[in-house]
Amino acid sequence: MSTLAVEQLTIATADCVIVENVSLSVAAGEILAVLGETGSGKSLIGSAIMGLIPKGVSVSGRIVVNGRSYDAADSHALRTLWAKDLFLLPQEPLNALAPLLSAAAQVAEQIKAPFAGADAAAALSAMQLDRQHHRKRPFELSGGMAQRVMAAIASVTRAGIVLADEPTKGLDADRRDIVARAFSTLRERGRAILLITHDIALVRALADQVAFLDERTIIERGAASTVLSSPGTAYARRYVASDPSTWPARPYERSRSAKVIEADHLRIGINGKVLADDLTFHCHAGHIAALLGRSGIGKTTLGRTLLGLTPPLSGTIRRPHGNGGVALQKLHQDPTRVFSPWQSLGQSLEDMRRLPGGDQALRRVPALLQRFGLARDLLLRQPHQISGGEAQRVALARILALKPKMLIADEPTSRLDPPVQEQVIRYLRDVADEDALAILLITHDRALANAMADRRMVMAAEACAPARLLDVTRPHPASRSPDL
Amino acid sequence: MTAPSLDEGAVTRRSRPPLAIVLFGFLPLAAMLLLALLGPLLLTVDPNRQALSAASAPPSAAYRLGADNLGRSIAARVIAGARVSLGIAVAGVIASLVTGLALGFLAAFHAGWIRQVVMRLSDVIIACPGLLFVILISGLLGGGIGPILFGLWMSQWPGFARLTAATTARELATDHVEAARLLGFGRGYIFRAHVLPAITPYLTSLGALTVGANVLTISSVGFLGLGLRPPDAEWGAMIAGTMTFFRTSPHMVLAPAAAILICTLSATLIGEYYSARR
Amino acid sequence: MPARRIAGTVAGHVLAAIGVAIAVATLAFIAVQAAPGDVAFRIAEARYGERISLQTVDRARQATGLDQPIIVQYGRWVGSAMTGQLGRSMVSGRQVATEVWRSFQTTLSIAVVGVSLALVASLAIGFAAGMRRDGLVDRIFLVVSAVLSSVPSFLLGIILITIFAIGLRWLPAAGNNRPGYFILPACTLALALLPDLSRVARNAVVRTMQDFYPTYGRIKGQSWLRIVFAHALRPTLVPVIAYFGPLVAHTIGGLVVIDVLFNLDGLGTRLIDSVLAADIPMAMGAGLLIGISVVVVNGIADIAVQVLDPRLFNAQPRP
Amino acid sequence: MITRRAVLAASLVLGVATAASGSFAWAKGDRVLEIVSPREITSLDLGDTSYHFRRLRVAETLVTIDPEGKLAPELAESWSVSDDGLSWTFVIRDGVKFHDGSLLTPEIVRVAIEAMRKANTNSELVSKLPIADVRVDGQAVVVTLERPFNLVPDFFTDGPAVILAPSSFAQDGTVKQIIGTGPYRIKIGGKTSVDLEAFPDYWGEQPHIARVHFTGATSPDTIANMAEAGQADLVLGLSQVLRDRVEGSGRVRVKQVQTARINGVFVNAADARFDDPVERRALSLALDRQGIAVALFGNPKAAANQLLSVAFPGWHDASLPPIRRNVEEARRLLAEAGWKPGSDGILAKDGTRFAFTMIVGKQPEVASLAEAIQAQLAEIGIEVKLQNGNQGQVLESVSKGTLVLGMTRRNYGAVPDPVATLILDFAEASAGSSPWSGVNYHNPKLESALNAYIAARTKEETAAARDQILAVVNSDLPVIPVVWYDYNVSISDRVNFDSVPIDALEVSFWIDRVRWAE
Repeated sequence: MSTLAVEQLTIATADCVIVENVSLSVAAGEILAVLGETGSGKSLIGSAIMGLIPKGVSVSGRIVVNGRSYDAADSHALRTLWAKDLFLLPQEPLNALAPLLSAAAQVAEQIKAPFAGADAAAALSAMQLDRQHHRKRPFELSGGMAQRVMAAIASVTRAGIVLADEPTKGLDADRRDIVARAFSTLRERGRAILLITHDIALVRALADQVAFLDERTIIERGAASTVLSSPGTAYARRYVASDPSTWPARPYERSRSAKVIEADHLRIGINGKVLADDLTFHCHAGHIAALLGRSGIGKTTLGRTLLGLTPPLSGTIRRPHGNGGVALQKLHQDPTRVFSPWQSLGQSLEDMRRLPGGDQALRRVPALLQRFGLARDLLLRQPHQISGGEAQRVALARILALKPKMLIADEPTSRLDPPVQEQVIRYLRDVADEDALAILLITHDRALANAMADRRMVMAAEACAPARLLDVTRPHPASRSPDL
Repeated sequence: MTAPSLDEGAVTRRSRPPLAIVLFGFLPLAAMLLLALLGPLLLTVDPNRQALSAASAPPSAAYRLGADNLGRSIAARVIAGARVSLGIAVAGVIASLVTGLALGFLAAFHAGWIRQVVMRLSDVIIACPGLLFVILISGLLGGGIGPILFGLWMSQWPGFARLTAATTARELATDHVEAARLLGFGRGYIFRAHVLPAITPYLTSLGALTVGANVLTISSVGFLGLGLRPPDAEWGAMIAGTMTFFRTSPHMVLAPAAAILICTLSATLIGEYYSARR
Repeated sequence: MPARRIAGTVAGHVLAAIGVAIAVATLAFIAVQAAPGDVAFRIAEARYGERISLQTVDRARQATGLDQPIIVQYGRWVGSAMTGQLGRSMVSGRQVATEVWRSFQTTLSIAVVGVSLALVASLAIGFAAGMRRDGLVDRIFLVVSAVLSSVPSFLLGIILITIFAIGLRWLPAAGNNRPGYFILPACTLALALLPDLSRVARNAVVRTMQDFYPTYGRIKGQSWLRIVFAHALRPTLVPVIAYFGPLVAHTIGGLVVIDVLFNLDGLGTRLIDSVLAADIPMAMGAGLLIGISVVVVNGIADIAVQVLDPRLFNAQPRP
Repeated sequence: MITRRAVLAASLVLGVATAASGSFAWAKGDRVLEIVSPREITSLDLGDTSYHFRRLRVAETLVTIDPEGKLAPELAESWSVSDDGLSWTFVIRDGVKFHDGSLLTPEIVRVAIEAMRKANTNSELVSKLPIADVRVDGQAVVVTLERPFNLVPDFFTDGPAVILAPSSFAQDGTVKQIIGTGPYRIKIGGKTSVDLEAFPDYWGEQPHIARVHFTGATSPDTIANMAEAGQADLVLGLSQVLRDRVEGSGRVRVKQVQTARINGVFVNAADARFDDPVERRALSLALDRQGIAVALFGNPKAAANQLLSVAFPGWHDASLPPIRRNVEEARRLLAEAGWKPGSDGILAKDGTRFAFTMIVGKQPEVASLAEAIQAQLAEIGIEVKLQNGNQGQVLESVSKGTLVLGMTRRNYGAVPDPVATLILDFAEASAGSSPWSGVNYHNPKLESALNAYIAARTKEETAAARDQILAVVNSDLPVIPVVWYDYNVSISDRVNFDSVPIDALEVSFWIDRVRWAE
């Protein structure tokens, strides 16, 4: 029987201890989920087990694989277990697959037996990957398909222990379910799975055992059913509560405030390709409108069209005026990239002086920083030296200092850990309520939209036709929820 | 599970150049440039003064690096040559850089026929062998500084224009430029605070590599006998003029060859350093 | 689908080849005309050398139709080039097509051997140095390549000649009448191309190794050899092949020097000599062939890159 | 991929294999005489490159010059002149076959001479003969002149006077291939190289070496490399600057002879700077001939003190003292002629600066010589700017009248008698427009002396005319001699050193006389 145990694992750099005295164990046919925020060192635990610790990082403790005990510092010995006992399912599988080999070939090369092709096809089909995709190469696969190919590769290796590191990073909610099914299949085949993630929904769907990692060490562990329903520690409670699907849905309320933006029969697209057509909607001051839809359908393009960054193919947009051209602003998905990487954050804010009305805006900044709980010494740092949550709040502060009328937030929290996501999204709600700001929240997370938005719209398309916009604020019994 | 995100983004973006680059890259080139600038002050001997009786003299107290086949001091000519060789090489790069920068920005900011014209013209010129270009122009116009400079400029500005256009276009598509635009910043500011710092290492790298390549090109043209007009001391022409004595009096060739090697090597190291850093 | 794409690419490159070839030939014509001085004197100098006189200049002027308007001369050339006639040299009186073709063969044999040598060596060096970035091999390579790229190619050639032709007497020092004549020129060319090409290869390998999939291949239990040859070689070759455009320009430029050093009658030398000698049909013929060669190599490289890495086909703008 | 790699591997293997077989064949000695010359065969036109094919012993003339510089019969068995000096009879050798198997007949010779008459250029001497009529008389060809002309046989030794088979010519009269009568025939011809093989039906003695390969190489370094690598058995016309280097390689010996060629400068006698012979003498005195001869040409005896070298025994005056550099005297002469130093140190007279541009070829010894002249003239206040160029550009500036001073490498021995060349340069209607001699220089004394020489009927008349010519040329200095040109032949150890004739007049390579070393 395959088992993996980690005993008193400590990982440290010269300056600080990252993980201290962590012990874990997972048995065959079982999934252990390790939950923790970015920077909590959870990925390093996986690295230590695989013997992939980078230079300058020291490890101590023991790794027990199928009853044999290894020194965690002996990466050479651990590497001999690759593909025989240990297998890794990495984050972003598209980067891990050989770029120019077909899915079937990548599975087949793991099988050292005659008729590997047939076995490979069987393994891929077992992971619910249709035959038509078997010949495709990684760049032709979606993220969810790639993760299933990886699972198929894991299923054909002899390795009984599978480490999965953030397998759903960058995936939509619906694709997350497909990946979850692939992991269930692996579990049914008797693999012991160590799932390292911050995705609370995935853990809810899959895990048998859960361990919360916070500040170097595991603070709570136990059976998933008990820990997730009644967490014992404040951290775990906060973590579990940050899952938007547990939040109450926002009640529908008819909007009475002014229309800030109006789009009329808008047709959008890029490079002559029509992505969506006949889009008619408007946003109100103080309201959050959520724009849902699967990735690639044209949500971001719609946002850019509204902002005036991409010309519409036809139709009209009436944009808010006042405050010069800055009445309409955008909150980006990757907040660390919205500041010039060659300046400190303070310098970037300071440069607002050059804008018309910039002096006034600059005077509002300290109060805004305080409102969002940001320390002033943060401004001395470069954009890449602060966390995503901090960066998103600084970006929000910079935008609000200019007193815009409307904010288009394009997946503003999808790269953030759940607790941070909750914090940022609640600030957004506050801003909408208190500053009467209209917000168009572009997201693929239906639960988030349900909990936060006053209005919900879905972009959906049939076959190859351009996408249309549907209002799903009040689900009508007659109209079925469109396919996401 | 690549490199763990311990110091993600802590790229060596602002690190100081390592000692090796300073020692073998910046210092020798700076010394050569200084030599070129101060050349006339350092010279105690006229680099064109001949003493036929001392022709081909090996290094001695009177002739530190020996004398060439016309009895001229090689040391003096190497120093005088720094002004000519490096001068042309650097002037060629500056002219190409200025032209390339201007046209590159134009192409990046105005996606339209201007961009098409600049890019297609660059494509054609880049596909042309630059050395052939310089050789032809020098040959047709009877050599001299002007034709060589013109040839270098003609064949090199497209490289700078393409690099500028490509990197600028890439920077203009970034989130931080988009954010700055939405906040209402003007083109000048975006250019200065967002684009210029991004493309500087690329241009520095290309510029340094091109200085090195130019020194070689000038020497190749000199080798073909189409270079500068005699008696101007230019390293390539010095080699070309004394190549024949390479095996009998190697000192005549080695001194200018070493000067070329030092300049090109240090320029290459600087260029490589910046290109690895970006 | 890729087949149709490639057919389209080929058609585009053929059109480009015709355009560029005519453009280069026209440029050669303009270069001849734009130079200061009387064209007839330059032709006579090339024909008669030290026996030049005013009478021979006049003879050259009449014999070559230089007394006619420039536009007529150009028009006549374009007309005959359309039917495959490149005319006769104004200097030697021989068929331009034959002469240019012979030069082209010389250039091609040296270029093919030289570039192949450089390519094989570059890939070997590139993998040796790039697999362990900043390792000992890599550092040695960077220094050696920087030094090599700082030596003028004619000096490299002279060093090779001194060792292998004069010292050891293994290979001919010049000319193309002896077997193996192309080895030293090709080696000189290879050495001249090596620094840049191997740096491209090394950087491509470094890039590939920065990707996660080679490491992941090991985690999947694959051997290094399989990872290098089955997984990583094709993506690594792409930047190397994509470098062929500048490479062919470097090659032609480098071959001019090499031709002179080894007394070979190559295409680049042919172009320069004929432009300087105002041998208009020859200059235009040589320009035509150089233009076609450049575009053909670029086209082959373009198609090879797309075949090697179909990802570049499907590069679609992100929504 | 596999095909790609296979092709690559195959080409490498092929390359190595041919290299290996090549060096093997080379070591065995395929016994091809490899000869190299710094001059390329640029075209087939007789006016252009016929001298190449004569030197290669492919084509022959009626009269030739033996290695000692004397006239010798070739396709003409003998020749005679009538007493009035107007009628020259050349008896054509019987049984001479062209390389295509056809027979040489007097009629072919007559047609060839008629064609030569029409050429009318300075580089085709026969056209300068005052020929009235050419006719066949049995096995002889008779050339009738309008006036007496002593140098008819000499003029028929000229390169373009080779007799080719009728099949050599295209319909429009241009040469399409070289079919001569010489001991060698062309196997394969190209721009830079020609393969020759012995012609079995040659009328004279069969050559000792059956196969010859000729390479023309303009780069002196390349030539030296080939000689040092043992790749060139004979380098005919090895550049002066390369002599020491090639000989230093140890496996090559060099034969040297002083030729009839002069390295010097010529001036535009109509230009204000050089219209006075005093100015030309001053320039002559400013030049350090001994220094140049030693430093640049490695031969102190090359310093020229007169126009004609020892290659012309009857014309060279061995008693003349060397011209020593005398800067003071040069300055004094120029001051006498009215030239005063300006504020920048450059001489000036009536607003004319003593400054001009000189066009320089790219041969290393010419470039160095130009730089030496430039530096030496600078010391007497003359500014010379150098510009890379060629003789065509010199001629162009001559025709435009802008030339002030040019460099010359005039060969006075194109035919054995130097007067032939002197007439072209100084007495013909077209004189004074050559890129090699005095421009706008006219001296009635010289012209009458030259005409007297060619019409002279007695030895005394000839001697008197000769002395007059020498006196004017060496004092008037239309061409200022600097160094005599040495003709060097490098001979590899594969070749019998003594069997190689050396030809001061550069008429022929005499390769049919060369033997392998034992």
